[in-house]
Formats: sequence, C-alpha cells, structure tokens
Amino acid sequence: MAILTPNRLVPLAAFILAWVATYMAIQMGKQGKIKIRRIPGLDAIEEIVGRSVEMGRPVFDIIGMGVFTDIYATQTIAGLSILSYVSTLCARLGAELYAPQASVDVLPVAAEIVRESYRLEGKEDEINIEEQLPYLSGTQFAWASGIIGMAARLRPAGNIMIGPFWAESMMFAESFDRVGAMQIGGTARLYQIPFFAALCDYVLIGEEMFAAGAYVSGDPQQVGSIAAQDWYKLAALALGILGALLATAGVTVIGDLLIK
Amino acid sequence: MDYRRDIPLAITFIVGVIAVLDYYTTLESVTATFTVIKNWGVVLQAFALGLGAVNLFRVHGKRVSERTREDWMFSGWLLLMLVLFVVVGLITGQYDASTSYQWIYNALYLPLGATMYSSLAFYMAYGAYKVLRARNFEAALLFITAVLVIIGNTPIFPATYPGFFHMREWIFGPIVSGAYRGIRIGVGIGAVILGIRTLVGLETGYLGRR
Amino acid sequence: MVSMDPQVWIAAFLTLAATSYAFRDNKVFKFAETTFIGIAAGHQIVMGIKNIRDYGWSHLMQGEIIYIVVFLLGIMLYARYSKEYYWLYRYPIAFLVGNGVGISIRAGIHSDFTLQIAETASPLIASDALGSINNIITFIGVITALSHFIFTYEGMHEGTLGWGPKIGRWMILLALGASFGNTVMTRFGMYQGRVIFLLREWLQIIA
Amino acid sequence: MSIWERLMSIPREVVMGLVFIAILIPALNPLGLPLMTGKMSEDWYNTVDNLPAGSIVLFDIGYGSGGYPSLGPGNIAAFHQMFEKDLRIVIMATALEGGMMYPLIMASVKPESNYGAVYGEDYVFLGYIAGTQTAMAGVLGDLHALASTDYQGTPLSSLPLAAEVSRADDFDIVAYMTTAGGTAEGWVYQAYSQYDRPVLGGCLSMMTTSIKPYYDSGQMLGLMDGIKGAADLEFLTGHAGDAIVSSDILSFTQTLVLIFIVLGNVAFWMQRGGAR
Repeated sequence: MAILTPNRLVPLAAFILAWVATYMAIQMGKQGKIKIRRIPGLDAIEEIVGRSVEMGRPVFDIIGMGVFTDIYATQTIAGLSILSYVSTLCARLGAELYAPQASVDVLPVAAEIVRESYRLEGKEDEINIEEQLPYLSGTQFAWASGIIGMAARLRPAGNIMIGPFWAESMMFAESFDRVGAMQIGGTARLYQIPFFAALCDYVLIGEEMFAAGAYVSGDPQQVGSIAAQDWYKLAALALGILGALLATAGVTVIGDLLIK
Repeated sequence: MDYRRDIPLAITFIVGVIAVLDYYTTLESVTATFTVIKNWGVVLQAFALGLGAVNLFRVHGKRVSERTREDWMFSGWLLLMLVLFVVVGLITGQYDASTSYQWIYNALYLPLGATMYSSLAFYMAYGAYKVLRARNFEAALLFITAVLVIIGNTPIFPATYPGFFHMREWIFGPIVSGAYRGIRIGVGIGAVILGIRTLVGLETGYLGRR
Repeated sequence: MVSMDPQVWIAAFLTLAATSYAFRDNKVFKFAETTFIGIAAGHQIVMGIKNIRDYGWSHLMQGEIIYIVVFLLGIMLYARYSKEYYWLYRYPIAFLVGNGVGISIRAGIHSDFTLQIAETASPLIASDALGSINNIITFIGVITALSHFIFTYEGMHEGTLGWGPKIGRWMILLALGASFGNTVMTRFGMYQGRVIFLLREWLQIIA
Repeated sequence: MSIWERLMSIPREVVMGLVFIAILIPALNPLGLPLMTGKMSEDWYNTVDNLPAGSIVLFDIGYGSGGYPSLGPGNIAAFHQMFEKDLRIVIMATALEGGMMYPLIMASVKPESNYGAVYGEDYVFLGYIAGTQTAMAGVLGDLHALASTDYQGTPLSSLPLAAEVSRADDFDIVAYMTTAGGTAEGWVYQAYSQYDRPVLGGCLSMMTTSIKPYYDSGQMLGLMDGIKGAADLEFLTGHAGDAIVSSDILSFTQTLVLIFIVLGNVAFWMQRGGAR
C-alpha cells in the first residue's frame, strides 16, 4: 500500500464514500424516496403573503447580491427556489410582489421564474417585471440605499430575505422593521444571522435555507445532496456519541482511528 | 460530443481528481503534474483579476458615452481612477513596490478601504440599540451572550471586576466550541458533497447560463 | 499643528466622505464610493499583470514553452464578452473550478469532518469538576447543533428525540450571540483606527 | 408619545453623534486601563516563544486596508516577537493588498535598526500571489517551481533565506493573519492537513467563532482574536501600539452601546407592559 499517503486512510475512505453517497442519494431523490421535513420558516412565508393581502400592502423577496459564479452560488440558487415559491403564493393569493435585483447575471433568471409562476396561476397581466423586479445596483452600498428607499416608500407588510447577505443585512432588517413588516431572514453567511435573529419573526440558520430551497423546488439534485449530507451527519453523531462514551470509559479506539 | 460543454466538464474532472490524488497518494508523477497545475492556477487567477475592470468599462463606459443618466460624471470619474492606478502601477515597472504607487495607494485606497466598512460601526451602534431586544425566547438567548461578550470585551468592566472577562472567556469555551463544531462539521460535509457534485459535472452553474 | 502633507489631506477627506454614509446617503459618499470601486479594479489589474509576469512570463522566458497554454487559457477568459465565442471562457473557468474545488475538499473532509469527530470522541470526565462540566456542555453543543441540521429524518424532530434539535437551535443562538458581541468590537476597532489616523496624522493633536 | 416610546425611537443622528464623541474623548485622553489577556492569544505568544532561534516562519499577510486597523497592530507585535527571538520570516501575501500592507508594517517594526536583521537573510517578502489556496499549496509544495523572484524582482537564488526553503518541511511553523474566511480555512487545509505543519492564525474578531473549531481540535496552536488579540500580543510582547490605544477607546464606545441596549430593552418591555 505504499502508493497511499500514510495516516490518511480514514479521510480517503470518507471521501470515496461521500462520492458513492452523493450518487445514491440523487438517484433516491429522483425516485422520490427522500422526504425533507417541512421547515417552520416556510409556514411563515404563507402567513406573510396572507397578511399582505389582508393589509393591501406589498411583499418583498430579496435574494441578495450573489451571482452564479462565486462560492455563494448555492445560496443564490436556494434564494431563487424560495422566490419561485413566494411568487406562486403571491400570484395565487393576489399579493403585490417586489423582488429588487443586484446582479445582472441573476436578474433574467429571477424574472423568468417570477413570470412563470404568474403564468401558471393564469395571472400574467398582474406582474410588471421592470417595475417589480428592478435592477438597483451591483455595488453594496448603492444596493442597500436602493432597498432602504423602496421599503420606506412602499411600506411593505412582509419581507423575505433568503440568499447570501453581507453587511447590508442589518440595514435591511432594521428598515423593514421600522415600517412594520413581518420578516423572515435566512443565509448561510453565519456572520449575518444575529441581525436576522434579532429582528425577523423567523430565521433560517445556515443549511436550513438549502433544505427549504430543496423542499419547495423538489429538485432531485438539491434533495439528494441534502440526504447525502444527512447520512454523514448521522455518522458523525453516532461516532461522536459512541466515541465520547467509550473514551470516558477509557477506550479511545474511535478517536485514535479517526486521526489516522 | 459538445465541445462547448463536455470538454470544460472533463477539464474540471481531470484537474480536480489530480488534486485529490496528490493528497491521498505518494506517486511522484501525480505530485509533479499537480505542481504544474498549481502554478498554472496562480497565473490563471491573475488573468481573472482583470475581469472586474472589463465589467466596469462595459457598464460605465456606456453610461459615459450615452450621458443620459444624471450621474454619468461619476462613471467617468470611476474609470479615470481605474486608469490612474493602472498607469502609475505599470509606468515604473515596479508595480506595487514603487514609491509613487505606494503614495497614491496610501492617499486613496487605504483610507477608503479602511473606512468603507468600518463606518458600519455607527450603524452597528444604532443597530444594536434598535436590534438587540429580547423580544422573544430566541432573541433573548442571542441577547444574553451578546451582552455578556460585549461587557467582557470592554476593558473598563474587567478592570473593575475580572469575573466579567472570565465570563467572556467561558462563553468562548464550551458554548462557542460546541455549537460551532457542530456547524463546522455540517458546513464541511456540505462543501465536500457540493465539490464532488461539481467535479462529476452535476453542478454546472459556473459554466454560465447562456 | 495640522498636517501639511497633501497625501494626508486627501486621505482625511476620503475618510470623512466614506463615514458620511452612516448619517445619510449623499453625493459626497457617492463620490468616495465610485473612487473606491475604480481604484480597487485598477489595483487588481496591476497585481494581475505583476503576477502574470512573475509566475507565468518568467517561466516562458526560462524556456518552458508549455506555459503558452496557460497564456492562451488566460486570454480565453475574456471570450465571455463575445456573443459568438463566449463558450471559450468555460475552458479556463473549468480549470480554475476543478483546481479550486479539488484543493479544498481533499483536505476539508479531514480538517472539518474526521478530525472534528475525533475531537468530539474524547473523554467527558476531566480531572476537575468544572472541566467535566465544560466537556459535557461542549459535547451536548456539538451533538445537538449537528442534529438540528438533519432534514430528511422526520423522527429526529419529534417526541423525546425532538429535544435534540431544539436544544441545538438554542445552543447555536447562544453561540451566535457571542459572535454578535465580537462583531460589535470588530466594527468599532476598525473605525477607531480611522479616528486615530485623523487625530494623529491629520490634526496632529495626539502623539 | 409616552416616555417609553420616545426612548425606543431615539433618532439615528443622536445615537451616531454620541458614538463619535465617545470615540473622541478617550482618543484624546487615554485611560490606560489594565488588560486581561485571553488564552487564545497567550497560546500564540507561547508557541512563538518556544521556537528555537533560527527557526523559519512562513507568514501570510492575508488582509488589506479594511483589516489593517484590526490586524495591522497584531502583525507588528508578532513581527517584533519573531525578530526578538531571532526567527527568520518568509513573508507572502494572499490578499490583493498584502503587498501594500508590508511596507506599512515594516516601517513600524524597523527590523534593520531595531534588531540588526538583514533583508534576504533574516526575512524576505515574496509579494502577492494570486489564487489563495492554490498560492498556499504552491509555496508549500515547491516554492522554486512557482516563483523565481521576490516582490521587487530580486532573484530568489541571491537571497540566502529564500534559497534555503523550497518545501513545506523547511518551514518550522506557518502563521497567517486574515480577514477572509477562505484564507483562514485554507491555511489549515494546506499547511496542517496536507503537510502537518503547525499553524498559528489571526482573524477579525467577528470570524473567531467560526475559526475556533480548528484551534479546539489542535489544528491551530494559537488564535489571535482580532483587535482584542492584537492588544494581547502588544501587551505580551511589551510593544504597546494602536491596538492597546484602540481597546482603551472601546471602554467608552462599547459602554455607550451597552447603555443604548439597556435603554432600548427597558423601554421595549415597559411599553409592552403599558400596552397590556
């Protein structure tokens, strides 16, 4: 076995198994064998849209300023899945949707998603893409100012922020709170979670947003990788619990094996 | 075979697999190949550094030539500044090591880079006042540790009573270590599985959508 | 004495201009922001060309002809702006993505997964009572936080077992509070650096 | 409007104006409060302290102007300690602006006049290398296959220290300071996991929580926790600088923030009680 780097057999095995698990899970996802639990935040989305209809005020869905080519692309994709869900609900219940955009790459995709949702509900004439999905700016502070301005002007009843967010998260959460909007925040950029957690009525922490995106889109790719990750997390749970108990009893076999 | 799509996917796969083999095997040939790949990666990343500027020229150049938006002068200024840095950087042949480049860097870039984000401190103070309210159970949990950590981070409190600092250190002990290790395991495995999907061509967002 | 150095004056003006956004969005801030975007892109180009010279061109000059390939790939990156040949940029991007992904996940599974579990699989009982309590809290934190992020097992979130994810969420929020507290310090520490600059180098009223 | 409602909605300009004043007062009249050092930065200090003279450190400047107020002072203190201990430092930058931070740091450390150090023998600067983790792997894997000159274009072969190092094993320890999460993780992946090199890390305070698992699991031997860690290093090395001044100012600014937080919460709960 001289070809293999010594002391890396366990990571290597974990790596190869991850490869296999990804394939298996995606196959199972295609066959509909995987069920993702409903994230409580999703019920809150329905509540927000319903509330906006009652109050006759608009709903905002902000997916952040991510693009498809950076490492936050998966967060942008999860945000778009949520946008599809939100726009369907808005079309169905008759709420006015605003989804300002910050990326010229993402804008056409987002527009297509929203248009499709309204078309499927037979309400194509109720959406004006140019007005309701405006391109604000690709630079952070100009984008933040644009959103803050819109929030003050339109006084939305609800605001859904799911996607990659940077320092602007605090400004957004605070501006929408000031006009009395009910809010949901979600991002896998954990630094921004405290601002969401403190001001939003519901917050999706880290991977919860991916699970929510997979849940509403039903895309076997997304669903499958959630399942594959779950298997690994279950393995980590089992090994961690067992290892800690054994180690407490003086048997350090699991810890020793894993650092090999 | 679609050379617009299949060849790029094959390149990703081959390069990625060599990187992985370099880590798990001791084969000389793999290490040597990967050394070349790494060096090329550095050069390609350097080429990619110009992409941002091309984007800016496309967007702002158009604004300047059309002059329809009221803020087109800002666009012109932006491009002027861009060109200024490039010219000063290249003209000496010394790039960032030249004194004239360091002069304009220290005059323009350093203050802006340092202030652009740090001016959020003001927003932060206002935000903490407006945001950090124990309005429900979850916000209260966040509130408790946030306030205790701020107290521990503020030298005047530990100077009065050292326990404030030990409290802060303790929070960074078991509380932070436990939850963040759990998060780290989840994030780590998420990245590995996303990476594998990318290598085998299931995740193709980076190829663009045209 | 106020500084007479034009460099310091420019820096001081830009510091104040960038600060002004905190109070209200305004034209002076917009001026500072556009300046920043322009020079940041300019600096990228300068560093890019320097790196191409140092790590690419120098190899070519030493007779490593194969480096012509990487120059071609580099130029192909710019094909994305062509309507007809945009797909050419996928070749270099594919190279970068393959390298970037491979180089990070190969070790990620070791550093983020196996070694973190190994750390968890250590004795809960320490030599003193406080140490033991800390170990147990850490352990509960890891296990419950991890269980919070399991999505495909309904049973994980129901009944007695459901307490795991619930406690996990609370532990995560407590830890995030600590992160928030430190974020406050980061932002202030940064801005204070600017104030020290203004007082020391520009107004010269502190040592 | 009740008093509580008023206290809940103090205008932005008032809060921010008070913050500005709270920064100015201690900046003009420092308090000189004592510092309590944290374990994470003590570990950094002790690890460097235990290295034998002549050991070679690979040091990455992974921050730019944005991180300079937090990390610059820590970097200066770290270099003071390393030069004092007669360690030799190979410096590189994974951050685009790292090459611009280097002269600022060195203007403050003054290795030649303070420690009699010689460029090329005791320290060398490779400059900015693009690619983050690729750059790390490149330098650790085979430095000379990647680079042939330092940041000023001097051939590495004519710089004895640079000529001496070529592989990861030639570095006794790897240290970095960064504002980027990818860089902080990257050094653990590339230096510790790939080559089993001991790693010291410094990052912004806001990143500390997410980087700490590496420190807990022994993959990093020390962790400099932003401006707080920088002040600790300044204190431990005996080179007081901007971080200590800054943490003094924090006593005013953060106390003010705490007052506002308390006001906001008291008003919030009183008003809620009143509404019932």
